[in-house]
Amino acid sequence: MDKTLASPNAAVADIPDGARLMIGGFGGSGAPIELIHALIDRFRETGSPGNLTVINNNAGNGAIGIAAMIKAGMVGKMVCSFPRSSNAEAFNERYLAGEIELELIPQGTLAERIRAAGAGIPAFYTPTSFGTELAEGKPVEEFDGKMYVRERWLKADYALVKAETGDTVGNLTYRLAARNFNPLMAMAADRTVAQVSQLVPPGGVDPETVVTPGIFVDGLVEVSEPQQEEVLVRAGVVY
Amino acid sequence: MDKTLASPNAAVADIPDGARLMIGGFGGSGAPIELIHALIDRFRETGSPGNLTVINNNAGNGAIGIAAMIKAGMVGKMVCSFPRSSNAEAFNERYLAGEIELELIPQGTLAERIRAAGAGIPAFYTPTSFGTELAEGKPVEEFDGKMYVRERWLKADYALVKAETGDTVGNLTYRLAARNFNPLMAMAADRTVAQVSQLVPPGGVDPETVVTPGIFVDGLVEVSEPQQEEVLVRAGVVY
Amino acid sequence: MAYSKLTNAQIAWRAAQDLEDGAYVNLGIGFPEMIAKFQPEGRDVIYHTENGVLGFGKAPKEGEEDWDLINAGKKAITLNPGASFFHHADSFSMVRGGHLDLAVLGAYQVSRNGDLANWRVGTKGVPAVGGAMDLVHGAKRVAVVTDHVTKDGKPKLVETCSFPLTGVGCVTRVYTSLAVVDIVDGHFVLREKLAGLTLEELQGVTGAPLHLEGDPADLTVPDLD
Amino acid sequence: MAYSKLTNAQIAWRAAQDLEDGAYVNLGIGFPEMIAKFQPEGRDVIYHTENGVLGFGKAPKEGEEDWDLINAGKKAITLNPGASFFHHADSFSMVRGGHLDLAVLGAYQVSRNGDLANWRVGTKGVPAVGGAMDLVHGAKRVAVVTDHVTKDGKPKLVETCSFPLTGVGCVTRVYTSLAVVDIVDGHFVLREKLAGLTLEELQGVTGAPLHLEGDPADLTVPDLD
Repeated sequence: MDKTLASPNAAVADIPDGARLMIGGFGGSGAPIELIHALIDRFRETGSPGNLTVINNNAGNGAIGIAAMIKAGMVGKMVCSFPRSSNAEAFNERYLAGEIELELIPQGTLAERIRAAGAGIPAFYTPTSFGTELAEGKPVEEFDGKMYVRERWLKADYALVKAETGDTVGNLTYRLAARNFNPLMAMAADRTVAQVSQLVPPGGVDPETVVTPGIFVDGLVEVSEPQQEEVLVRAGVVY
Repeated sequence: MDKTLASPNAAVADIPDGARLMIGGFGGSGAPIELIHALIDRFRETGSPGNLTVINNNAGNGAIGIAAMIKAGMVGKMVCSFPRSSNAEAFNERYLAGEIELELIPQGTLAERIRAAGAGIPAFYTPTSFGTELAEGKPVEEFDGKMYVRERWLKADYALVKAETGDTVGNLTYRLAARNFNPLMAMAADRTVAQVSQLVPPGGVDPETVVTPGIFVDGLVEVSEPQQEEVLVRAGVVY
Repeated sequence: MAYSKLTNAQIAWRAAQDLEDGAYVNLGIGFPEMIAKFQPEGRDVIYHTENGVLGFGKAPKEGEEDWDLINAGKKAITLNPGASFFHHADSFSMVRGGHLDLAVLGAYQVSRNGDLANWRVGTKGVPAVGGAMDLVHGAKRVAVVTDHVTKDGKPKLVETCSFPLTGVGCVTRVYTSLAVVDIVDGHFVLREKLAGLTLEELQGVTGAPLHLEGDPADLTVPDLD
Repeated sequence: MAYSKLTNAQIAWRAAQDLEDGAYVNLGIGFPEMIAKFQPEGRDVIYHTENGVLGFGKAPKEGEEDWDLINAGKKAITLNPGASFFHHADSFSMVRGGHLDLAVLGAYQVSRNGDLANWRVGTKGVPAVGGAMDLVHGAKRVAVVTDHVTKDGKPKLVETCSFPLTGVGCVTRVYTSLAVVDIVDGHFVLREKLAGLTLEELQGVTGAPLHLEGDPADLTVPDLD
């Protein structure tokens, strides 16, 4: 069994119009830039995939990565906790023009809903957002004298993640705080593809230090010197 | 901040009568034998702590560890998924004599209930046990056309865990499959103490390979050549 | 016609023929574990065990066990390249979350709508459930290996389970000592039976109607001594 | 009497005096982050950030940033010995699960029963919530640092929040530019106030009654230029 894919293009080739797409990363850390750009290339060449729902903590920065997807007009909806950031013009413009939908979710609830999807837990209770407008319409319940909101799992059709080392059967490790949402999203999508900075044979990752076991990963592509979103944004790169 | 404790005896010195006590391990792998035996020593010397509720996947093997606790008469109730095993006479005898209570929980639900306690999730839905006698009396609900059972978090007053390497601020790694319930229980108890085979200064564990972050650990004691439950059982050791 | 029912090894062999290349599989402790021995050449199967190991291999030689490296049946195992360790909650996320391709379990009874009873036969003794109730949910395919009848000759494939249930409507294929039976829309559908066994004989030891979708194939298994 | 209200740095300094040795603390992005700068000597505080780091240290020098090593405010950080990384679900387990000793946040308004409004002031623009709604639940103590009044002089400590809530009954202490106020049983209890400020003056810029439990102490903060 070898899950290696030929290229970032091959990794995103079968994502259809309207797909629900989880993209790992938090701010610029852990964002799979090469996979995202391959998807933009495909859209520019073929007009597909469009009308995507993108699930990420943020809504893109600068003019690369998710921001470039939004600018290109591929994204119908963002699901995130913090779309507002210093370089989020791409999202802001489309949102204020009513051209993109937003589902706003508290960050911990977003993480837990994704984890629940991966773990086969269709719903759970959290204290987060109780009594706020983000809980409107959601069932509430009291446990041990405290009020909680019921939240549903959040699944996706595809997840694009960025990892540091991967072996060819899909075991992954991450670099520093670039871990963030990546291991959760890998669990929660029907099909997960990872870009890894270093692809090694099975046995090349110590079984005790694997963060994402290979069962959660469907395909991997090596991008040996990956671009870093924050570095690109600071350099003013436009994709 | 240094969470080092002087000895296994010191680590278990303040566990009171009637405490709910999580003990890590699965079968003989990952069982904190020295902490358990220190607790038995205390009970033999002082008559306390008694009437404990012990949460573990199993109900002890042979005549050491949890089995020896049961034999000593310290345990009022076991919460586990698989009390029946080849060397579980200590539990069997007391259970069949009506001298010990049993709460039987499917293994995945046991793990998830413990994780939920650590994660501040008071209740969640699982497909596991739906339509069986283990779901009797529990709320059920349909999501997306499938039936689920609602389960509550499972908390404890104390957790005793066994880890491989720990630093003095409580970061832990585990050895092979001895990980099992240990990281979950460390999250779910008011007070968690760990026995570690190797105690190192802060920085001695690679931040990327930490399995249990120190926030979940209140005290550590080094037991440099720990006993292994299965090895003791096979050697017929009686504690 | 004459027939001799399959041994457990032969049932396991037959189940092993359906292992798919690249599949993630959990084999229940005891009899189902035997299936791994008959994994067909050229197929790569990754085995999961509840206590937090993916990609484990054969048992070590006696005397070479490391008792921190065990499976859910508390037997010593070894690791294949590409193995990983994880805690129990992550392990059951794999189970419940639909990540396993196949789980194979033993059974006391399977009903025609796929209910499974395999954890308890009565109210005596110490009950124990382990991971069985979790394993029947989430795996893309849940199969059972079992003798076709109980030791005293009663059907194990039944209209309704009389023993306490492990799960409701969860089993999709049963490999028995006489036949291979699928569960489709609340019915037993006979796929294969021993060549020497008539349909009537098989129905006679089966507790609910066997449906046919075309002729059943011969259940052919090598001698395994 | 004359008084000059505290600067943000002075409010942060005062809040920092309550950091306990060995505490696990999350400082909200922006103003609350400043508290770490004033951590008293001899106290060991372990800082948590939502994006999966425990035990981070000061900002790196300019030019030495590694942009994979950031905090929730997307600022570059460094690691202290004993740091660890974990994913977002584990990170918010620490938050919601009651493992943090203290979370300090900014505020638009705090009501006398401890409701906090700090994520949105109206319906214009792009809303963003981040981890604020999670942080107000679970930490053993939730404190706020804020100016005592808005830019146009309106009270931020109020009877009832008029802005959208972040959490209900969650704040237990407020450090303002004029006072230190606890929230006890649905009331503001004044603990400290600037020496030059009368109780009447303070009440005049506070939107709900200030209760006393004994005389309030002087709020004394060094010059911090």
